[in-house]
Amino acid sequence: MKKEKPKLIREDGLRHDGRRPDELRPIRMEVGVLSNANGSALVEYGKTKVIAAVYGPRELHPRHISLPDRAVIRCRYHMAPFSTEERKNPAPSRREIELSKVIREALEAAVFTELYPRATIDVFIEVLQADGGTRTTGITAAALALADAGIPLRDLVAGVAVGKVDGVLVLDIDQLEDEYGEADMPVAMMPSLGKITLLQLNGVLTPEEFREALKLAEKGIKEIYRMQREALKKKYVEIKPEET
Amino acid sequence: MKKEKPKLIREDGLRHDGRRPDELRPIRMEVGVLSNANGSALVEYGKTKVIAAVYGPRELHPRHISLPDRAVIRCRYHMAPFSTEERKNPAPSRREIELSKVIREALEAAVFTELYPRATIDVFIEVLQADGGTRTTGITAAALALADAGIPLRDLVAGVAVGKVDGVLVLDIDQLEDEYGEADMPVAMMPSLGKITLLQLNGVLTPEEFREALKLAEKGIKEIYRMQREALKKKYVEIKPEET
Amino acid sequence: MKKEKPKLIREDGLRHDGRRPDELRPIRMEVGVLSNANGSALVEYGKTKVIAAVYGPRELHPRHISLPDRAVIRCRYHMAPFSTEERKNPAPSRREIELSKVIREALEAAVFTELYPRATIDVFIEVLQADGGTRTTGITAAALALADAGIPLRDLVAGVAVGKVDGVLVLDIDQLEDEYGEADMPVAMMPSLGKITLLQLNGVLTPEEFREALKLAEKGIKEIYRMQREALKKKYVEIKPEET
Amino acid sequence: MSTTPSNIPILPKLKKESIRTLVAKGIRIDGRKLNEYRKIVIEPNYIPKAEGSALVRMGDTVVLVGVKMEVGQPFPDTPNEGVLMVNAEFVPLASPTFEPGPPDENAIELARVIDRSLREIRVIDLEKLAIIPGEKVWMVWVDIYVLNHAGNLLDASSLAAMAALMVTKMPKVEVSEQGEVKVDKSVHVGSLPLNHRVVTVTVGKLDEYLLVDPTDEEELVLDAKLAVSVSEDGRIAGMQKMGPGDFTVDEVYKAVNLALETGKELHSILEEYVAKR
Amino acid sequence: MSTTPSNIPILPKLKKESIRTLVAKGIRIDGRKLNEYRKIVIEPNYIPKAEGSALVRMGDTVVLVGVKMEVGQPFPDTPNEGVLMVNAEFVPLASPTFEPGPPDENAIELARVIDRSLREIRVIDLEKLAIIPGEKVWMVWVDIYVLNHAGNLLDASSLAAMAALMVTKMPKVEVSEQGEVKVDKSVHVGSLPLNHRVVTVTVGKLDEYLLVDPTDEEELVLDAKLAVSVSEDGRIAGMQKMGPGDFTVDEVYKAVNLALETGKELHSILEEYVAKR
Amino acid sequence: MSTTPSNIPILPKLKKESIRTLVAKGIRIDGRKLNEYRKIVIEPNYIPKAEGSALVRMGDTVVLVGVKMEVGQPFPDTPNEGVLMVNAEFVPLASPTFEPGPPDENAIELARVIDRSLREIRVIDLEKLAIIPGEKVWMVWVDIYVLNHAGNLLDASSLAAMAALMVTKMPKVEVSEQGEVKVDKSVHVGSLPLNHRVVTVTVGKLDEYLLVDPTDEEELVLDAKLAVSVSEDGRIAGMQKMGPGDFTVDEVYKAVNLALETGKELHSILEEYVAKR
Repeated sequence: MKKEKPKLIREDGLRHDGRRPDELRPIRMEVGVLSNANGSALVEYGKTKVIAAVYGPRELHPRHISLPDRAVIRCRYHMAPFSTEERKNPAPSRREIELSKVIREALEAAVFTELYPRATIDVFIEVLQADGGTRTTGITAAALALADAGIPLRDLVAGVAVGKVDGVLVLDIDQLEDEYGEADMPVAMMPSLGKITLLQLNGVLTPEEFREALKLAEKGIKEIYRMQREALKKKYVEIKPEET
Repeated sequence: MKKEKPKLIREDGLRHDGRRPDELRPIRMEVGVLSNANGSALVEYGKTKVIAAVYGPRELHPRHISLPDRAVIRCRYHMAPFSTEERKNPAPSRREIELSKVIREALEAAVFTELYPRATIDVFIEVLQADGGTRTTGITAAALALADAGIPLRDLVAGVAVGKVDGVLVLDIDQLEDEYGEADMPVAMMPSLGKITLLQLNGVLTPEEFREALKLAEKGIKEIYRMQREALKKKYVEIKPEET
Repeated sequence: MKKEKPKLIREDGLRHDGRRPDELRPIRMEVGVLSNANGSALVEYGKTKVIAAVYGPRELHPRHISLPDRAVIRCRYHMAPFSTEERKNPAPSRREIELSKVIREALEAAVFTELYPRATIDVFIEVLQADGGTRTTGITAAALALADAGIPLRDLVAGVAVGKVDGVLVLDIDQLEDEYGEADMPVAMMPSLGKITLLQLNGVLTPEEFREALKLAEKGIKEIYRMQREALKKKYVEIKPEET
Repeated sequence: MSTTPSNIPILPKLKKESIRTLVAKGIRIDGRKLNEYRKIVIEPNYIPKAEGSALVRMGDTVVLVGVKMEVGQPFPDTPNEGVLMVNAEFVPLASPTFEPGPPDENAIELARVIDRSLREIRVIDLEKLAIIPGEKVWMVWVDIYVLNHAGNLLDASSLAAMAALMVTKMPKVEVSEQGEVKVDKSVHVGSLPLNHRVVTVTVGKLDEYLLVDPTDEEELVLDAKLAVSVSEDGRIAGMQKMGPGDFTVDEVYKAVNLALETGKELHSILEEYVAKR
Repeated sequence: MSTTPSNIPILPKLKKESIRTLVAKGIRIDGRKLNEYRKIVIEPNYIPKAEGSALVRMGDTVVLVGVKMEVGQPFPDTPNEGVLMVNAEFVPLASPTFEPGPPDENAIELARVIDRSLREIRVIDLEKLAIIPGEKVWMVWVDIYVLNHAGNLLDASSLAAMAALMVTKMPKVEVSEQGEVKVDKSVHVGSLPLNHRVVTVTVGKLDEYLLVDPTDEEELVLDAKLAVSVSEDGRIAGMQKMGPGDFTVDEVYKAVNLALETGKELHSILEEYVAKR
Repeated sequence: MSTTPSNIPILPKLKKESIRTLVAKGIRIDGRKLNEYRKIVIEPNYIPKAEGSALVRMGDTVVLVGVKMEVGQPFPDTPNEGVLMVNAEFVPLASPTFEPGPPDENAIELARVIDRSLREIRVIDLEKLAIIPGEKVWMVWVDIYVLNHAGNLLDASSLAAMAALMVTKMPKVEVSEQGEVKVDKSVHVGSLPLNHRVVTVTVGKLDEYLLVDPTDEEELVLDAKLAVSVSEDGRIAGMQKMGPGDFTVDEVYKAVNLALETGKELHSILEEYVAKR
């Protein structure tokens, strides 16, 4: 049965969990969490918890799917069966197949793939606990894992979802806001280059609202980017984006 | 629930749609309807509407399934999900797998495969609307597509189904006659060579009925063959069968 | 509905089918029963009926799964759809996948795989009628098929399941004893070498019971081994184990 | 997608030629006449735990068929009839050319040809297999299991299926007042009701010659095959042309006559089989 | 697992350069302007046996959409609403790069983007599609069938889906006193109830230029694409960035404006299409 | 079909030899004794949204287990009991040797060995998990997720499964008068009822030596392994011989004794773990 829609914006203008509309959830990042992968990171946006690992550059079999002038990126976004309210069948859903594609494309823009012809760089994203924004949390984690693997990047990639709930544009929506809101717009950028590598809109916005939402996303992404750099600094020296 | 069996042969000896027992449905053919395929054709037998495309001869991967002395034919008979009364799951059914095989064998006899060692000739048949006789309509369309692709043929292949309904042998049965009739016998031939390349019987016939049914099929196939040649002439010069 | 548990050990100490606790079912073996396979055998333990065939050593495709220094063993344990009480879906179940693995490992210890680098030895086990002990019957049959194929073995492999029913340890349990018993312990050995190549326990035993159960299994395996050698002698000369 | 087979074994050219030369003289490499089957042996009830079963040996070809009776739901358009399901497995044990995995196009074609030959003439009296009309009926699972492929799988499978159905017993079934169906497979209440018997005769064409019951080696040389299902009363209960070659109209007539004639012999074998039991 | 495509056709370097050079001058290799669609033809009711259908030709791209109405169960969280299902098949007949098999990531993405653009703005009035609330509702199956892939599949598919829905008829349905649902597809009782119309405009980025309706050749040169779904009242009903490249924020604004502008033209075409019928 | 693995990493011969030489002296390349586990850390409730969960680190091996409680139907032969389902995913993130796709034979074997060790001794009191007897029961989904494979996955997974079950909470459930079941996962009504605790100790054999808790490198050198599940009261709750080698009867006895002995230590760790909470 459809549960009744909860109030998403309170009388005082704050959100159901007490955040301001333009406020991120508490974010936690940790780089280099797995010993087997060449690079890895664990990222949490509130209760959303995602781990990413990168293997490669490594040889690709069968060879005929390799590229003569650059590496291919292989990317899998996958949800653990216990990550969702109801147990998720571990076989890849249509949603996971689509998200694996858009995440791959969001990361591909940042990787200097031409440095590794005929190789593959494999990005595995596992959603351990889902509470909204799993794809953007995954992109943020995957970018850290790529950097941790020592793969040269034009810039990091950071993502966040903006939503429209009870008519208000809000940053970094959680699952409740996604479920009962009017729009969900995940965005990923190479922040210091000012380039958008992922943009989806699930819902309806006026052109004006869209522009405002994109600005809100940019703001959130810049904050997340700062945290990414700190998380890497904790393990390494600071990453230097291509053109800043 | 089983619907009541309708009267298939009317008092006046004509069929439920007014045809004589030995009368084909209105048939429409168009060659070269798709720009990507090397050859293509759209064929309608009454409300049955089938499109066929041929790609090749082209290289075959993986190589170990190629043949050193001739081309392989790959053939797929497939029904669009909206082609049937109830939506059809687009995954290939056991019926479609069987029909792909018998259609491949029906066409293979006509193609000079020895001209293209190690290559593949791919035949794709899509049933867009099904109203009985889809496999024979598909063969007729596929033969046109092969000719349109410029692949040398011993002869065209044309097909039609003969049925037994209310005890009467009838030509080119439609879905209603198939569903409520006593027998369905699809036949395909290389008409000017007088050779049968597909023959199936789904139902029960006495030996005498069988002989009569085969004659009826031959008659229908010759008419369809004439239309095939006209359809090709419309686009090209007339096709010249090997031994006529 | 769960049927009521039948009495498995009668007042007189015998089992539901009249056997003593340490008594095997009637066992029948026949070697060389199929003309296509390089080796084959049919083995029955009571109503359990299993046929095994060996193909190879033969070439392995694709090559990249072959091994440079020895043969790979490929093994499939499979149940016929009519072998079980309720019809079994012929697609491999998780149980069949696990059993294929443990049976492969049970046989692999006995084969001189280093004699056939880059080759494969394929073992196919089909359960035709299942009444308990199918995996061990299958191993006994597969070992005969390997010998029949002329593949050098360190020793034959023979298997049997020991169970605990109504608190009593019993040899060669059948399906009823498996279903209602407290433990099922399949064991396979290279009997003259005294080596265990398969050991599973499904159920609960005290350490003492376990030791007793293993002794019972050894006893049964030796009897079965004797029958294996007779069955082979019937077709060939006696097999000579490596170190006896 | 159906693809011209490329994994078929290569028969030495010399052997091909000798098959061809002999056939032109009316004989076969194994000494048989063109219209002669290999030795046929039928073992009934090979799988006692199944409701019905039969093992057929046709020369070196071995096919086992098991019949399982299960309670299930009727098809919506035949609410008062039982359901027939025919499935064939070409397990890799039976031939070096068979691969593990779901049935391929050859196994599917074989199962569907047999299914149609049983279904269309109503070999099984499905109307007697309703338990609770519209809700619960008997499902008759006919599982064809090829154990050794030495040619002519279709005829051997068809014969094994018919032989298995002829010895199939009906399990006891009770319907409680609440409409619960309880099956007791250890008790039998008569035989599966049959209306007809059908056998399949596959006629091979080699050059201008026709022959029956080809071995696996002969099958590699044949131009095409025509399978004809023949009922005990001499009607044609199904047909299927197989293989990439062709038949003239006249050849088809001859092939059908040969099948009708030879079908009588297979029916005699079934008659003996049932009489012996 | 999503993998960088490696089977994409290779466009000669010279052709790539000429596409690029021309675009910098504001024109295309086929003579179109950057903001110009190829010729669009919509054939309604191409599949009369379906409840709705339309064939769209956009240049050489051909997409057929069929709509089937079936009775099914509602989703648990919307017990009183019909169900919309969107599926796309990229059948191998349509392009040498399409393989037989279940929908790949491109077909799934296309179907899901169209699904969301129809679902979120509630193009179909699903609340009117309950038959027995909580138990039986209409399922609207939108099946997208690509027949020839010459670029811009998403816009052509989206247009064909919308055009098919606009001519979809409701089959007659009766509920008996026992609650049995009986459908008669030969009788229609009005049209599928629609709230909105949505079209999708995909804007391609090549260097610093933006263009609409790319051909398949142009798609091989584009850096990235942004698909924008536009409702008849000028709102954005969905977006999807596609391809491995990127957009600056400013480029995104421009692309959205271009899409909103061009979307009006597509809505006019739909208006004409519906007026003609 | 099970195939001798061919994608296993190649360990340098020298390293193999040094593992072997050291073991003969009673020590390991990482300095441990033969009967010594690596450092074990258990983090309870790692996934707060699951009903139960635990992350186990055993050296560099990391396994996460989540337990989900869902309402489902009982098995027909145990109408009054809950249902236990154990599944293992070896996701490619965890090891360069893991491939995406459905569980392979190793993941299936691991899940089934753990399933049996939990099921046979009745670790979970399934009889207390009926909601409406015969109709609705609790399904306990134990999902094993390997995050880093550095050897001895079975023992780490078994420990994580047990630890997750020990902290699993029962969601609130209400049955309405019409028999509708309503679950509220935000409210907990006590813990999952457990009868026993089970741990698994895998003993590796290398030449004539036995050792516990092998690393991934050691696993490449072992002849065979014997996994023994040990209950808190010292009984054997399941066994599985793994790997292509063999054991003498005497070696099996020794291995079982080693497992029973070492199992006590793992039980102590579980005891500490539960006491700390």
